[in-house]
Amino acid sequence: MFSDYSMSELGAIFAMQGFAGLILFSVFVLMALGLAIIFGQMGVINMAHGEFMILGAYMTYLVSNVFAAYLPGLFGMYFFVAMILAFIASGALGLFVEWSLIRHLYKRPLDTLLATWGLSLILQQLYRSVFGAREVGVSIPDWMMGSMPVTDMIEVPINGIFVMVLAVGISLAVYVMMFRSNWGKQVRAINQNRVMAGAVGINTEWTDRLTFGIGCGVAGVAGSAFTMIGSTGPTAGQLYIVDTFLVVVFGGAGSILGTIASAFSISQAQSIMEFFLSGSMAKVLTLLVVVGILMIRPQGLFALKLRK
Amino acid sequence: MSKTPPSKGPQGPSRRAVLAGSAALTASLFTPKSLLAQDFPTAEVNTTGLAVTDDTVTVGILHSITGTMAISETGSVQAEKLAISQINAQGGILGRKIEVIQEDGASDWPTFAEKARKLLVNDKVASVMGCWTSASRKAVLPVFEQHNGFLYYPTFYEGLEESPNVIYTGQEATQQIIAGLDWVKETKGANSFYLLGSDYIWPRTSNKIARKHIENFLGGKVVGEDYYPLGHTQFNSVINKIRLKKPDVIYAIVVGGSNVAFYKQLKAAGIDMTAEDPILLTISVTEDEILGIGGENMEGAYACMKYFQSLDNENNLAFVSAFKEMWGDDIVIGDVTQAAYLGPWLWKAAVEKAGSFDVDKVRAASPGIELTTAPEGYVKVHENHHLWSKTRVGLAKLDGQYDVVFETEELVEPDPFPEGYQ
Amino acid sequence: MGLHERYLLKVEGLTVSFDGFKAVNDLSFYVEPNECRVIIGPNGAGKTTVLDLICGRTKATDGSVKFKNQELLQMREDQIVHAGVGRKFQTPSVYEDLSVFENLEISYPKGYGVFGALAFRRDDTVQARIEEIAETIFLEDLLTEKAAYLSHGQKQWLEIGMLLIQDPELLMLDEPVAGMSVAERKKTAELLNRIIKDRSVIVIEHDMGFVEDIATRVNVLHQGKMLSEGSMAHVKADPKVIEVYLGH
Amino acid sequence: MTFSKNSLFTRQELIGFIVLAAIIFLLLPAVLDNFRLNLFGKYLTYAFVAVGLALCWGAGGILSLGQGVFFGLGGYCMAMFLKLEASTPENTSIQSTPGIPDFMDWNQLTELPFWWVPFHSLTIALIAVVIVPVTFALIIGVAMFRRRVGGVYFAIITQAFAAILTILIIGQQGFTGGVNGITDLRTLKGWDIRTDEAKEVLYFVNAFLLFGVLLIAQFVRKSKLGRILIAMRDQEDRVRFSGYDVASFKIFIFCLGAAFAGIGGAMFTLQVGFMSPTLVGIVPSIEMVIFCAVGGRLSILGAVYGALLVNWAKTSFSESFPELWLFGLGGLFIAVVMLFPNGLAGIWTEQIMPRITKLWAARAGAVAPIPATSTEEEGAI
Repeated sequence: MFSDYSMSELGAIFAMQGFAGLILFSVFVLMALGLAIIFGQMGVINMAHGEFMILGAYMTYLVSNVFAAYLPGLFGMYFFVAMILAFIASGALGLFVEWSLIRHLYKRPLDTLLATWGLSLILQQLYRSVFGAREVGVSIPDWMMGSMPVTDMIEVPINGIFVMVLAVGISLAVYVMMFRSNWGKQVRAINQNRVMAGAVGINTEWTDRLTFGIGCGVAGVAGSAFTMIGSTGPTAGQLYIVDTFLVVVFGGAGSILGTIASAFSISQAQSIMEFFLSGSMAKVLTLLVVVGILMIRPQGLFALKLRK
Repeated sequence: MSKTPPSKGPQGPSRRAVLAGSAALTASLFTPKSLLAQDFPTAEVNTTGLAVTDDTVTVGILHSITGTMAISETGSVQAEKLAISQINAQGGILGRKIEVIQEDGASDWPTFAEKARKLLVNDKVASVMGCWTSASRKAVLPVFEQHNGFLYYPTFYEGLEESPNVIYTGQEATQQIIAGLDWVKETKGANSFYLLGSDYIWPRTSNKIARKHIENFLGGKVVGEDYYPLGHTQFNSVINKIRLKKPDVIYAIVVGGSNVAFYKQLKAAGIDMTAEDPILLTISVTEDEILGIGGENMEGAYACMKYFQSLDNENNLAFVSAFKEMWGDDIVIGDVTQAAYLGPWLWKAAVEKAGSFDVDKVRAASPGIELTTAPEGYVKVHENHHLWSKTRVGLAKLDGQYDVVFETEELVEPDPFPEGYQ
Repeated sequence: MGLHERYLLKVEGLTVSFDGFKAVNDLSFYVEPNECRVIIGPNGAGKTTVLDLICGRTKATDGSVKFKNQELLQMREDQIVHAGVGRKFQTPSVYEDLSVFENLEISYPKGYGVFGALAFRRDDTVQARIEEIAETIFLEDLLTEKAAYLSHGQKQWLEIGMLLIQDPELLMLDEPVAGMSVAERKKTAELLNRIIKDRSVIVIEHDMGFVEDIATRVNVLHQGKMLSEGSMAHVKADPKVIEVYLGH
Repeated sequence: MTFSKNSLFTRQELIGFIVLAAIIFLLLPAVLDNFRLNLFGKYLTYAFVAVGLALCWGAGGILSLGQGVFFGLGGYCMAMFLKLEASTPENTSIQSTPGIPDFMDWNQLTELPFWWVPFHSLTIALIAVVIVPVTFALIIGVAMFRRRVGGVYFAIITQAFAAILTILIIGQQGFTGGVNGITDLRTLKGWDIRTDEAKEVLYFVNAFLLFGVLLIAQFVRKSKLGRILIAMRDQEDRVRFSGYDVASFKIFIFCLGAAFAGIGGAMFTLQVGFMSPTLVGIVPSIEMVIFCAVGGRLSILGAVYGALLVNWAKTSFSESFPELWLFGLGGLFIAVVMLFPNGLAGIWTEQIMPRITKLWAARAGAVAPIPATSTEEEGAI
């Protein structure tokens, strides 16, 4: 497989594939961070995660239309407004869902899976009724759609860089929130001992709701970013769900760092394999390797060994 | 084949209001034939117990309204309803108004089979306009053959099929592929091709035909061939490969949501299709898909199919304006939508030629049916139940429409089992 | 290594570490047949972990646990049970959705394999044995009751009964009287005194009066290490123990 | 409840079985036309999966989101045999290589892959319908349960398997028929499975098999193994320290569920006439869980009613309101979880049975009551 290429080409391949892998890595991180918060910290299996992402994408679509109609001069900047609104919309929906559904199901994690699956069906149909069955085209500001040549072989897409910067930014934000803020302390306290956390005066109910909301909000931002590289349609969210869960589980639920490490290893593996194999086989092999490793090491890459 | 005669005579179709505003349609182009129902007694035109009464005839529409395929199939449903309402406005078929029973295949092949059975067995519809994916057609095919139903199938597809119970109103693979490849070779001097597709039967079969044609007839070479799972959204790897192999043409048969991801990422990676280096030639992106992809991401690509909304002829102008009047000004019309529109008209012509709704007689009458009023221009039904049609190449513009840059001089003969391409 | 036939259980150099924290550190002790060994020590001393290590619930990092000269550390939990080691948990763990009868029946030492369980029949022997045990644990009138409806003490008894029915040679009890009312506690003491007679027992307990009642020997654990070992009187007099319990 | 009996049924359960048998064997064939009967036949094939899930999930607490894999494997085994029978050299004479399935020919295969060859034999195919899913389940089960992967993790990993198998089947279309599946199946040992009579016969075969499966499930549930499963769900450690190898019980029940699903898949192929990867993926796998949940996850009879009810609702709802049925289905998921966690079986035992008993008790003094009326209500569920 290597013999087809010269040494300098191979160098370029690895550079470019490494970069493609980094973009994929950022995509995985964005997808998985929200879920890592919700699933990892709260143990809630949110099967509607993809739909929360798509809500963010639709918000971006709406904002882009509003800007195109009323503020064409500022169109280049609309994306930032869109991301904030996407966070707010998905987050608000998350708060509502937590209040109406999830809080009744904390003791039955497998049931949250079913309930949120039902929710995802409803959201899909809702998007279809509101926005139509067809995909909507989100126009991206021109400055985001170009690329920067590095050498004559290697070009770097700007939206890829944007996604990467965003992934790093959100990871940092999540990190700061989880490990530096009062809320993060409360979340971790509840994760470790719910009863005790309640006893020492943490408002567990509100912290749960906020956590779920923030997780969904992050999903919304991810969805907003994905309008640059993917499609926005009622059922597009389903495409992400398996990958997302695998990334989180592979990283070791409960560990934000693990999620990032797992996103990194899966994306690099997939991207290298994609170059030498057909895309389908690369995907199958990646999934098989992940599942295989999970069978050998079910707790994932990063999990604390605890006294039972 | 069982043709169970109905026990209680023809059943009244459930009357569902699907046709609205048909009177307002501009049907002037389609010269109404003044056929009166009393000239065609029900007992004579319907000997097999179909849902035909003295003043109505029922047909089925079977597409996905829900699920992942709803995106694609919506346009077909709209086109079929438009055609039916126009036919009714002209007085229907053999003096009978068409009534429609619509069923949802829900993007699920067993459901398609189930609904097809319902339409044929319970509703006794005289014909069915429907299906979009090959998988759904394959699923309903045994049902149609068993119950002797008659299906008008609108999608361009891989060929390799020729059922007595189906009229294929879209192009089969060779019709769509060969003319486009010849064109890109002749006018652009293209020699090397990178074949790319979603991983399922249509892209794979189409690329197989393309490869044979490129290697055996054009003397060109295929420098890469790649498939990604349906719904895949990350194409940076294949874009890197393309950049490395430097083909003259990227031949892309990506479908669905993957399409959007592919073209956006292609553009973002700095491959400017308007520069034609490389040229992008696709057979899977109609105007419908561009809506989702965005005209700015598609500009400069070439598509090869039989119909584009921008076709400049009287039939098409009337069709487009009627379509917009019925379904709204924002709507776009793609190749499959137009092909779906042909279904009811072809059926009407065949029924009138046969003077009967009986499936066997309609089938016998079908080959040789000509339609001069088709938006794509003149079409004719071949012995093998596919259509003779012209193939065109369109250049995608910023506004999401195609400029037709090439059109075959003659109708291309359909060849679902092409010799030398197997 | 010489054969010490006089010991039923030999724990030597037992160590477990959780991410560097040694919950049990180089622990050794020996239990004789028909002995009642009590482990005491402050919270976090590693008492429960010792039991977990012996019964295979936690995998040891180092050391050896020999029961009748079989190395337990290599064995699966169920194999350890079959070897004759029974374990009662600190919080009562009974099957709440099943009746008292069914709870005991599941512990009946027959039909352990998948197909054995499928073929298992309730015959008269089984029934008689279950009724006998039920009487021992004061639950003979509640056999058809769902375990969920039992009181806390009754659940503890039921779990003890589930162990008794297997007739283990070594029984390990984790705080058997914790959380009981005074009356229940009394009954339990009586029950335990009866059942420890013909087997070896390791008990974790805080109630010193109770310990004095039943203990042959006492181990005092502190921070995963053996602080003191001997008769109750001996450990009570040990200055290190006094330091840990009463110091500061 | 008595504890001295080893009997397979309590009186109530026996009545439940008889009522279900009456519905499936008598009522449905009597009131439905051939088309609808065939539809219910298809629903009943999902009931196989749901019964397996009632054991795995309801009793054992193991939620698999990959039952579609086993359903699909069973279905594909059957479809491979039927496809080979349909692909005689005479039927396929227009192909470049006659005698192999059409999709292989389209993909330039020139001979039958070796692993297709055994499927010329009906006996081997029928054995494979059970053995292939069970082997697969065994591998997954041993790998996961021996390492004590359970609960949510198990669910997600089985879901990943569903995704992997779907991509594989679609990608390897030369061997599997790809996204179209294996279609155009015609005869079983020369017997045309497409005729109305055949469909009717297949319905009854299906129903008999389902009752066979129900009896096995009932036997398992009533055995000590059934009680161990429930015990495991509540207190896994206690079971382990009562001397049981917990993993082997989980593996067994998971394999049994896979076997049931495989049989269901094979019957699906026979009745519907094709098998395709859409039945293998994540969506159908989760839907199968909802059949079980609607029925009441503990109840094996409930699972059958759940499969019938949800599918019937899906069909009729999508006939009447095609654009709204996802709202209905989604709402059903949520309602079952939030309001009726024990599903139909729960409604029956908690709401309806007590009333009937009360009614019965009230009347017992006066007239000798006939409880037959109660059975009809269950049919109406």
